[in-house]
Amino acid sequence: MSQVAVEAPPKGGFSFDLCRRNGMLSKKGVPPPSYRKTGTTIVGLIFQDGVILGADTRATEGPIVCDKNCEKIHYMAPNIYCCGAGTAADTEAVTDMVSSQLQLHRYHTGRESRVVTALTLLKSHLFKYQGHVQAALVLGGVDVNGPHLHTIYPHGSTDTLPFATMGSGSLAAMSVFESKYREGLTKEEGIKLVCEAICSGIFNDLGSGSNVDVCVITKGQKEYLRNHQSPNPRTYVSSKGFSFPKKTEVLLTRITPLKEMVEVIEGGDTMEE
Amino acid sequence: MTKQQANWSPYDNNGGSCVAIAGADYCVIAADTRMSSGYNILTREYSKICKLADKAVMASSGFQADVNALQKHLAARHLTYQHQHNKQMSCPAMAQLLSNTLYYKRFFPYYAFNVLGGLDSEGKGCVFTYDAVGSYERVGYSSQGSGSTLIIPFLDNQLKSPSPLLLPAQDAVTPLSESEAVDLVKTVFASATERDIYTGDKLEIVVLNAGGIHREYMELRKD
Amino acid sequence: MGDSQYSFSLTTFSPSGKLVQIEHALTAVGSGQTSLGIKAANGVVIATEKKLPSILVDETSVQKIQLLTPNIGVVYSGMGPDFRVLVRKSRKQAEQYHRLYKEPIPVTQLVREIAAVMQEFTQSGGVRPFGVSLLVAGFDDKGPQLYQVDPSGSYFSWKASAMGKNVSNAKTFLEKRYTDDMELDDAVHTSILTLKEGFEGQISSKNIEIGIIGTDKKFRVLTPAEIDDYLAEVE
Amino acid sequence: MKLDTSGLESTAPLFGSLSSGIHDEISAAPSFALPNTINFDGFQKEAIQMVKPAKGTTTLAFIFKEGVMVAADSRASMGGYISSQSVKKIIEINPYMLGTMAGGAADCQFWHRNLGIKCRLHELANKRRISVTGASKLLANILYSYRGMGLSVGTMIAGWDETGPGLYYVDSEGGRLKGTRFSVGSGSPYAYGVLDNGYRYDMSIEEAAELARRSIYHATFRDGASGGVASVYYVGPDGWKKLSGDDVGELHYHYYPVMPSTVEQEMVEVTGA
Amino acid sequence: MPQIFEYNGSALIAMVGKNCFAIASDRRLGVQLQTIATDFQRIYKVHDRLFLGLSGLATDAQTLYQRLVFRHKLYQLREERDMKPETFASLVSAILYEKRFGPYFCQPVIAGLGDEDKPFICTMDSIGAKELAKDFVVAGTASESLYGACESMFRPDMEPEDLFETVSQALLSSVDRDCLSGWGGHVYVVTPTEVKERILKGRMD
Amino acid sequence: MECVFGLVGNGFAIVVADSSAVHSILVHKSNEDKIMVLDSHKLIAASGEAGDRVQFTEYIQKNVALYQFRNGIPLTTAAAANFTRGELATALRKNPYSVNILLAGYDKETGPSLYYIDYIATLHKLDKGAFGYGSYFSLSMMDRHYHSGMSVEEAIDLVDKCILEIRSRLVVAPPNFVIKIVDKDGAREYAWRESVKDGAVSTA
Repeated sequence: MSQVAVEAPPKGGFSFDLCRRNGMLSKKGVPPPSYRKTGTTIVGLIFQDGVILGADTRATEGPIVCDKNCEKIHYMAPNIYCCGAGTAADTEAVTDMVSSQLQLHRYHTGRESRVVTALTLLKSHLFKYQGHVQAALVLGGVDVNGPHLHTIYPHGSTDTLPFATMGSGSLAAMSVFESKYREGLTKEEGIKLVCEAICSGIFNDLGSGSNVDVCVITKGQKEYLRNHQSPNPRTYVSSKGFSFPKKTEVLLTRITPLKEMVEVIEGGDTMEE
Repeated sequence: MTKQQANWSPYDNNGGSCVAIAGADYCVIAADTRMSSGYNILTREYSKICKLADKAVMASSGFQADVNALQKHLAARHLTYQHQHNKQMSCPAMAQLLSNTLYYKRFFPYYAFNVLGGLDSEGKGCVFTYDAVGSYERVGYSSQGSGSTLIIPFLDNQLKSPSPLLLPAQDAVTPLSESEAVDLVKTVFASATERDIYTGDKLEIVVLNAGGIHREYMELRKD
Repeated sequence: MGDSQYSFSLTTFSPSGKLVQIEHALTAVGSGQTSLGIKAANGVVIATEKKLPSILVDETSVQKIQLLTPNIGVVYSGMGPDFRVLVRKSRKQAEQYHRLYKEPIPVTQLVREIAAVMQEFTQSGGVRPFGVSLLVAGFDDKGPQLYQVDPSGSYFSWKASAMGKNVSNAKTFLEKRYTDDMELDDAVHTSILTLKEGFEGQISSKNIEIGIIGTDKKFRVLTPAEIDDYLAEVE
Repeated sequence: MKLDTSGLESTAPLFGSLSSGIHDEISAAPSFALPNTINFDGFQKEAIQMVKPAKGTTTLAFIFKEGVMVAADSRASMGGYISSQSVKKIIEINPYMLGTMAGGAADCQFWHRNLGIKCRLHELANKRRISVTGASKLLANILYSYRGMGLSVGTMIAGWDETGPGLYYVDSEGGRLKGTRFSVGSGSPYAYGVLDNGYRYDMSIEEAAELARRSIYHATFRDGASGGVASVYYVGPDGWKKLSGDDVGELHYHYYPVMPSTVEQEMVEVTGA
Repeated sequence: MPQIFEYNGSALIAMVGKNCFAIASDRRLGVQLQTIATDFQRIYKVHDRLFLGLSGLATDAQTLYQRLVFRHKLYQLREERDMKPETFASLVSAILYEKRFGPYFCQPVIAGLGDEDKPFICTMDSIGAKELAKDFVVAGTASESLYGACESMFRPDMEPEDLFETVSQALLSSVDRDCLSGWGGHVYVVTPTEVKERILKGRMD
Repeated sequence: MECVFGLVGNGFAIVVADSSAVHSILVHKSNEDKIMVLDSHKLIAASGEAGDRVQFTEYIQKNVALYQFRNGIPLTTAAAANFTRGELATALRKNPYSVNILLAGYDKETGPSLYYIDYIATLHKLDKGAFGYGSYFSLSMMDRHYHSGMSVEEAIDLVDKCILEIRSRLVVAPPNFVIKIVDKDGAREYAWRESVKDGAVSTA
């Protein structure tokens, strides 16, 4: 009956209290569960005035597509975005956490965040967990020192590159970059090349699919082109539609009318001194 | 040497889904044409459907090398049959042969999941569905392969007929017309392609009826 | 000063039922520079005077109005260093809320959190209360909001309020001028006029600060040029 | 490598040893292609796990005053997935003999088919029907010769011969039991519960059929791997006859009728367990 | 023993209609293949317009539900309002991710009506990776079948009764192909004016 | 092999447990009472590892008693079940108990009830439930013969049928069973079903 004390909202960080039990269960022969992955093709390149990031939008769980249109380009700061591949929850959580830290840092310093700051925060977190936080990232942004593009591996190692790919479709995408990338691309050329690389991942890698998301970051502005291309619409919808041969049989029905929402009267939040 | 052997696997899964629906006077057999291995697409134009006899068509998913061997074996057996009997094998006979062929590899199975569709001696559509070691059953419709778990519930919903085991027996003919059946097949494949990564590229539909065999294609998602 | 013998520990009540350390903290606020806030129909304005100890101080390096979240700003009267501690804590709190719920923290919640921190410092051992009062201005789903938080940890929602050195005059002025249907621009004018009351010396964009938030839900501190424009309008 | 099992044949081959090709399969013992591997057991296990043959069952049979009653469900499952809801688990070996199917579907089907051939050959050779004892022994011998190779069969041979009703249980370990009451499969303990309690030797055919059906129904209710149609066969002096085939989905509501209830206006507070 | 998610068996589905949503589950509580009960509650009401379904290991579902209700009540008391579905989803995600290295073996499905009666549905994996969908979400041991069935049956902008029929058909035809779930169905259809809860007649084998 | 089962009748609930204390191939004792009287109107039948079983049920018993001392009112059956589940779930994260529990009780307001709590702390209210290998036989038996509103005689008859089935079908079936009942008059032992008297087993 002392649970209430335990139930206080968390202070943050991971909780390991189920590990022991789960260990016991797995000793009984239950394999640990698989998590939702972003099979993924993610890319980034530097063009003449900034950085372009791109991603597909498929999330898989084993052979099943569980999300056809997910967002893999995460916001880090107004001038920095980050593509994530790997375990979906990890990429989501790690970028979220760092973007929060960057926000606080911006409040304190009153300056635009730098890409290297984000990079360092990300890699130190990932390194601390020795690859157990499974996030492979492509980080891009433009700051006072110009455009930057980095890749971060799950164990915390990083690269600084003019063009980069990550995820299961990285080879397919890289082949496009290797053959067509050159320095000083214009914005239009850059977007086109990124789309081509992502599409190559989408079509040639089964872990990647659906649509193309693009994010263009230039000095002082950014353009997030969600579903910039949708090359994979559903191919067939029956013109006739269909009916259900057998109607569902219901055993019990309960109806609860919803009362009109009562407005909460203001004033309860002040207090007497 | 021994150690290496223990790690070596003789099988791969090339994915893909097959569907067959039997009607009063037709049979529809369909499969996608993607062949993949892991996350790679090996080819987008691989037919999983094989004509075994005039009135028997087999669609197979699983390990295509095994499937290929199986098809060749069946073709050889069918040729012998033709020489001996001077006629084409009927679909139920082919079904029995397929079952035995699969079972003879009981200890080193063909990694192949087959559906056999065709017309029986009365010209009615028939579908036989198999597991990898030769257990088989005559059914009104069936699906095999990577997307089968996605396809079957909808087919159940649309086509569910009284079980053939019921007594007193109830009429169990699929009520759909040929075009409706083809339409249904297209719908289920479009749906399966949305969610199963191993199914896609192109749908190959083979329709068997009194007039013979007729093939058509439909594009599927390519991602 | 009969109570002073009971001020050795701030957690001890004086016989008259007061916590004298808190009273002292309020005194510190009362002697601080004047700040005020007005809630208009379509936004909130907070303003403060920024008197620097010497003309040699670079006035651009001092900013008394701070953002807590993009849609909440705060200003203080009293001790600057204490204010920074609170700002840091509340920004962190706001960011934590955001990470948990993925929605901006409502003004009331943030104010409650700040007040909770301030209250804790009136009851814990080995610490002293904060020597600041805060005016928190925000705009969320419930519309424009203005709160004042005192060193005791108590907080009120205000239509318009003032604190610091000139508090009574300013409040009287605001009471006279305030109307419910005031627009944001009028509120800025009123706030400048209120500051002008009893302002020592010439009011200019260099010695006052104004922060506003309108229906765009973006809090911002006015630039000296904008303040100059407003000052010109008021003249 | 081929496995020669002809030594175990109890009926002499009718065709000469010269015959080859298709005729082999009818008369001679089937021969199986074996993998060329040193670790046969390990390989076999892995291979079978990959192809996941169908299994999961409730079957039962019992002898009573009037003959033998045989009943089975009709579900085949692969892991959690139901691969078929209409498997014919009672195999008609000849007009006087039935076999049931539990374990690997292919193993049962194939060897029952094979047994059918052998019984017919026996009949042709000896001008009289094979006894249930003899048939079950034939099957047991075959299965015994394959012991340790991973066959999975749990079958009951029920029939009527010159000695009256006969019932044998045969499994892939080579076991063969004569008895009056058996149940085999994952749902068998449940079926036994109902069966043992309701069983009397002097039941009428109707009572026996109802008992068999009810036992199968209760097993399908509790056992996830059993379900579909409850088929009941009766073997009497004149051979077997299918008495009933009921969809247990409907049977449940037949035994426990539920009326669709009227709409309640106010919902009772839903309490979480 | 197969995957831990399959220990108790479950099937969950949420689908969006026109200004309404439906959330449905099966009713079986099993221990692997043995059926323990056929009146198990997998969908919980968070508040009038927000429902939570928990698939996976039943004990974790119960623990998680208790924690979530606790957190939601705390929020209600603190902020004097009901949680928006989006907010609730973020909360669930945060609570799940907290146990990244020792997860609850639970896959939640969240469905609710948000501002302006806009339906919201969401599912996540056991460590809180959110999946926001516009059409339908599924979870549980029958999830593959449910994906297939929903993908074929879903139509945009269904009216409540249509939605009910579609969800029920998808649920029943999918659990009929799953050993570990089924034994009836439980469907809630929520419109801005009422909650309609129905118990479905299903196969009991 | 352990067998615990129970059911709810008209105004009462019955739980039955085998009474063999087993270790490896040994039967230490065949009159071990595995059903604890939790308080005046509650029974807790447990199966699982011997140490865990005794420790955990006693822990619950004492805490339920403590609650009553502190607050002056007894816990309802539902509350006791939820408390047990909570404790089991919490313990699961540190030092798991390996016990399966059937909790039966009678409340003035709600009548008799039976709760199922397994070793990983899944809680569910049931009409009839069972644990252990005996569950395979007793569950279907109870499904077949159970109906709502059973009288005590009918219920005991059903229990006897289950015991008979377990004895005849289960390998190393426990010889003896204890039957306890809870109704408006309280929780108490109802009967023993013994095929081996412990005294008769001479310890030589």
